[in-house]
Amino acid sequence: MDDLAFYIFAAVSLLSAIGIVASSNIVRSAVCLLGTLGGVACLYFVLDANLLAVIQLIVYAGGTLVLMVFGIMLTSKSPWVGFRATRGQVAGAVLVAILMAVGISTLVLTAEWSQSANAPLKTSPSVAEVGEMLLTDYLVPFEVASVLLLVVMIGAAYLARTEK
Amino acid sequence: MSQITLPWIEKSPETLSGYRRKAILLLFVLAVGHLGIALVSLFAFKPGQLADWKIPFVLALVLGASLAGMAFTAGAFGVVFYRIIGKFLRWSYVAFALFLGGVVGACLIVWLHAEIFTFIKGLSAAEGEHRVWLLAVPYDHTVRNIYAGLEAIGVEVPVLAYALWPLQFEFIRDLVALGGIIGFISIIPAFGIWWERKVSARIQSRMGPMRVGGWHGWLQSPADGLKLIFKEDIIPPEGDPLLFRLAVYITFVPPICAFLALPFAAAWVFRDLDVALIFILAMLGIEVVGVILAGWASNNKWAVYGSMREACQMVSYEIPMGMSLLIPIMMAGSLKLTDIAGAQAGGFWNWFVFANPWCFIAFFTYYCAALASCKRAPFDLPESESELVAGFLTEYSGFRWSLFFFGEYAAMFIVAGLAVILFLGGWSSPIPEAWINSFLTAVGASPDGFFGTLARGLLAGGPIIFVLKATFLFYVQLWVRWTLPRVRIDQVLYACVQVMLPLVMVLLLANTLWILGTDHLQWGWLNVIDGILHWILVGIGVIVALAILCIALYGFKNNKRLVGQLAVVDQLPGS
Amino acid sequence: MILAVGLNHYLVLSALIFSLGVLCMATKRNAIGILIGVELVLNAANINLVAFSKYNAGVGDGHIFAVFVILLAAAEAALAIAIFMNFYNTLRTIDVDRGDELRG
Amino acid sequence: MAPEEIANILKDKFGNKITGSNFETAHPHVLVEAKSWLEVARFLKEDPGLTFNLLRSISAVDMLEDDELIAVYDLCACRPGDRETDMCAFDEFCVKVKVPRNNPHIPSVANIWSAADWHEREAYDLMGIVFDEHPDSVMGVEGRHPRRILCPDDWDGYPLRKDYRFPMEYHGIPAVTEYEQTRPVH
Amino acid sequence: MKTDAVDIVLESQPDINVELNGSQIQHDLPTEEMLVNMGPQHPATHGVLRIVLRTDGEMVLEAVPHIGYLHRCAEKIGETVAPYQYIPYTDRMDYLAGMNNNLGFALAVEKLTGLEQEISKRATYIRIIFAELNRIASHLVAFGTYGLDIGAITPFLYAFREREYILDLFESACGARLTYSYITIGGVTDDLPDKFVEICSEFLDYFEPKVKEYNNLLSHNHIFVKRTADIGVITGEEALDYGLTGPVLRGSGVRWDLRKVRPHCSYDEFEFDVPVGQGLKGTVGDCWDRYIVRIQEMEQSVKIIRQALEKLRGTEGQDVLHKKGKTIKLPDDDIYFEIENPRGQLGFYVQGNGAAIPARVKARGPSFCNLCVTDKVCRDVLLADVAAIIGSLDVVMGEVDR
Repeated sequence: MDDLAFYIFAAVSLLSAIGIVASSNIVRSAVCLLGTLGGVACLYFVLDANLLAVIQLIVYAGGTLVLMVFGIMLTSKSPWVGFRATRGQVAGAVLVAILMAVGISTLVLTAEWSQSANAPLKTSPSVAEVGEMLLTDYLVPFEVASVLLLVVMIGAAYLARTEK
Repeated sequence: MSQITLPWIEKSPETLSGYRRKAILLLFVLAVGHLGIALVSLFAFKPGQLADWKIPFVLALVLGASLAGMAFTAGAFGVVFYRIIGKFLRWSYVAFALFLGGVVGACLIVWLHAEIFTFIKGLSAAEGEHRVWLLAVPYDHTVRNIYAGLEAIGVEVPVLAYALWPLQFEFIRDLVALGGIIGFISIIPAFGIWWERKVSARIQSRMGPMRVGGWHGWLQSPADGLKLIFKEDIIPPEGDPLLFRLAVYITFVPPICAFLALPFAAAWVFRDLDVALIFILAMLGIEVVGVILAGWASNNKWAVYGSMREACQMVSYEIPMGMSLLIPIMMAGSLKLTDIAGAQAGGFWNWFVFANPWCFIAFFTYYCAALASCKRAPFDLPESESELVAGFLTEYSGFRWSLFFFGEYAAMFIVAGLAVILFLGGWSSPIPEAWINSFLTAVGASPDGFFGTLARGLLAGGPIIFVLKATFLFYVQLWVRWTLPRVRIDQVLYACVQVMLPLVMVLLLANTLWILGTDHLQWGWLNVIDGILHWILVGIGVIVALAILCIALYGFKNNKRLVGQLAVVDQLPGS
Repeated sequence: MILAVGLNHYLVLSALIFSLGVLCMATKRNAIGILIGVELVLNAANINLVAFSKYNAGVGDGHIFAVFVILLAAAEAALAIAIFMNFYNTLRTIDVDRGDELRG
Repeated sequence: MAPEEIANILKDKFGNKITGSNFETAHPHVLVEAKSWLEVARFLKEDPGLTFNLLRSISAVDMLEDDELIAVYDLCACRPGDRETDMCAFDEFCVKVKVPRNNPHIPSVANIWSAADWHEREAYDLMGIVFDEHPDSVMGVEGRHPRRILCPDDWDGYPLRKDYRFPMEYHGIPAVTEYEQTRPVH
Repeated sequence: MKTDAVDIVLESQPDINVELNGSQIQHDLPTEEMLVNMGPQHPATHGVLRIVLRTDGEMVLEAVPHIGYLHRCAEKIGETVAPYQYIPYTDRMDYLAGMNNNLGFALAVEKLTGLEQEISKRATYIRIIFAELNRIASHLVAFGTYGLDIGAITPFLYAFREREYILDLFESACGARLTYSYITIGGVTDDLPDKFVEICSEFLDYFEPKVKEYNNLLSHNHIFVKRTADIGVITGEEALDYGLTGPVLRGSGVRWDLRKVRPHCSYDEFEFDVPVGQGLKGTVGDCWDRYIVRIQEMEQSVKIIRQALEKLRGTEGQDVLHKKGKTIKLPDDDIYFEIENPRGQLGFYVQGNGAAIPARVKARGPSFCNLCVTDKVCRDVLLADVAAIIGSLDVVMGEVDR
């Protein structure tokens, strides 16, 4: 079942990602991003990373995506305004992307990973364990991240403030 | 006279009764034929005779024939006794029971399946037969194996083994559970809308729907749904038709997904996730994307206004809502909803709402924030009729429009259910189970006998108690909606950012310190205060419950009061 | 069975999404389109982290890293959109190719 | 205050700008010549003895026989009394302004009584009296005039005039029924 | 004549399509101003009022009302029919206060023709009873729909429950529930039905406590007060300047009621108060004041009707319809006469030329005059406040457009 789930959600993520790139309308790109984020969240469920999956959903899909759609609406006069890159740029970018995909895939498939790559470990960290790690081993990064969020909040408010 | 000629109106009664006789005959013949086939095949296929790939066909033959036979029989009886059945359906309480029977039926199917599933899982696996069949699904039991298990308990019906064979797969179990959930979700809006109309009618001293279905218009919602399906489907061509269609599903599907993690009772949950609470919150949060898209794709300024309001409101109210929920999480020490509800079992004084003052306030902040995030009145700004025509729903019509309401009512039930699980003891009954047991013993019934089990199942906790509690909170949402005016958008945001958010932060901090003092540091004086406050809060809860009961009884006894005593008006020519 | 999913499947998927993200960044001239591309790349990285955590390490480190990545992505999006607002405020467009003008 | 007294005050102040008066009727009024109406109006509003602060109505009348249009200004004085006990004091007065039918121009009093804004627009719309310097004016073929209010902005003619003929169609929409088309117009 | 309404509105705002590179205008956020058509089909505009809003987000910068969607040439029709034939047309102006409209036109014509002195006392009292009942009915609709505008649906049903009884009373007297034509030139069309006085006083006993119910449900509701207090403030001077009358003027604190200051129809025989806005919840002249004045006026109307029913007792047998009502000829004279309608001062200008048919009829609708203040009040308010303000002016479009 897990294998089937992987294929379904991987297909959803990939197709939506292609949709993002192919769509010229930025709102549709954002909707496709919702598909990718949802697909990746489901993949996290498949990988037994439940906490991460729901965080992905609540932060990315519920927060960041709404923010982006807001940004789109505030910065475009009409949904149909699109800035197209030139044909040459697109061709170059596609070439680079294909090379990159092939290159990384080859690298990944030929690499020797330390353990048997096809035998998943039965023990996945539970929510409690992740939480405990956050407050013990990773306490400093956790606090730094919270400070960073505060700074971002102030900075964003500063940047979008009234100019006088 | 109408120019349209309807053949069945033109015909004489004799012809009609002739038709009826023919129909009855035909239906009976078909019924007998199909039931015969089913009966023959019930014992015809011995286990081991057939290859695995033929099992679905056998099932189709047997189940299809018997189902068709039963349907034809019912049809024939329907035609014979149509007058009596019509009268029967008009008979009030039976009709209502039939309607509510949907809930009970869904419960029964899920329960029955759970029993069967345990039975199959309990059988010993077939000797060395792990086969890979279709999508790499290994299975443990062959039909022969299941038949052996059936024979062991004295059921010698070969076809039953065929019928049980598919039930051993996890995904079939999931499908059945999903069917139960979807059935329940379809009942919520149908029942909820009808009930809302009755509640609003009661509040406004009128009757509400009274025609469709006989008793108090109980069929009104299905009738409306049918009408909506047949309505013209209008899609604004100047907007974005693709996103216009997609937005409905982005709004409608997440609240339904949230039901996957919502436990109705200890074992009555589709997936008992360890992060169920955040999952449900995330699902409620995704809904907003659909609403924004609906407004955007409609190419209507009112719709854009509605969706922008929705975005502002939901994104800001998610924060106090989530933070209020952190307080019971902290009390229970788990994100798993079954754990949280389990921690409150054994009498209503154990419910988290009465645990300490902070939880008590958090319950109300949660409920207010939940009202806002469900966009229910007084926070129904996204679709506020008098300002924004219909907000983001302006351009929607027909079935698409009704799907938004499916989503909304599902979300209403979800937030009510969450409140019940986190604050009001989930599915546990207000009375401790031990009291029920001793009561049963006192009246001479064995707690483990049939009636004892029934009584315990009904009273001591379970999905029915849960649904009842959630329905009460659902009712409060309706009550508030039909009583209060609507607030303004700046007041909504002010209430969130300036009032609710600081309040909830203080509650969170206070609760943390409180738990630290009582549970971890074990300060004696704080424990004493805690105990006193706990019982004061329990007292307040009892008083509130009694007050609501008294008001309800008073209203029920004086249900003519609002209409007034102006009897003479009936004598006027206009009446 | 050849379809049985292992670590490599996740890694290849991640590589594909990563490349699509880069492609998105390269072809979109709308600043928010570029932000979407960045999100894709970060998601690809997260898939890797979680997959390795499941198939190789077996401890929660990968999860923790992924949590931090999501957190930073959210922060980055908030800040980026604030910058785009300012950009739009001055230039009345969010076409990034117009951002090379050294004007207020 | 009786209408005669008010008329006398006005005559003392403005002399022959007050062209006539009639008090033997159900509707006592004075006649004011069109081009001095603005200053008379300002006096009526601002004089401490009169304070006609409430413009109740502007009725435009078409006198086809006399070949003139009349604008009837009905004024009312609401002098705040003692708030707690007493009513406001009541006083009413009427001024008529006559203008020739072919070139009806009256100075707008919308700056004196804001209420005149819509009344003047209505009088223009239905009767065709042009109120000069109206705050909500638009440019027409024959100069600036108040914006129409009840009829569409591109309506032709002034429906309440006695010689108005109803149009047969409006933007392709048949405006009268077949029966009315064959019937003689009043 | 290119004078399209929308173009004129567009004239006054910057061209949104112009490239604004390096423009000096710096907003909080770079938002675009938007033109929104509120109406003619909009739930909050009480009919076919169209308001073009220039908005910046939720903020309304300018609100220009456009009327005329319900124009039915009522004044032109007045020049083609005899006065008693015109009575049914007045019903259709302010269709929520048909009795008062009938009364206004009938009084104007009677005053013009000198018939005024010959109306019997009984007819006068019946007129007052029906005008005041109609005032209650009209204020009930105003109260109910104002609740709807603010988002409270239940008060609407409460109001209509009571209004139904009043309409039953009307129906018993004249057979119609909306367009009565009951008060006519020379009196009223028919005497009261049997037991009317008893039924009417029973209704008053029933209705009086209901006002308290309305106050509990809506008037003092915290959300309602927050939505209406300090919103759409009109000072007394402004109100007079814009020619506002009725509850709108009284809501601004001006104690001005034609029934008191220049009593028509022997209103001077009755004892009642004139409620004015006192700024209990906010500033004098805000939406809440205008609203509460209507509620208090209903109580006063009840008082008047009780007295009128009392006075009616000695007048049995008097003729309620003067014979000359249908045959009068209008003298070569004109008149402008106003009465106090539920919505304000309803004036009729009638000019006769010696024939049976008037030369000119003009109606001065209170809604028409009250609506013209919209443009001034709806500036720099929120979108939701526009609905609150329009609702508090309580306009009936049938009368605005005539």
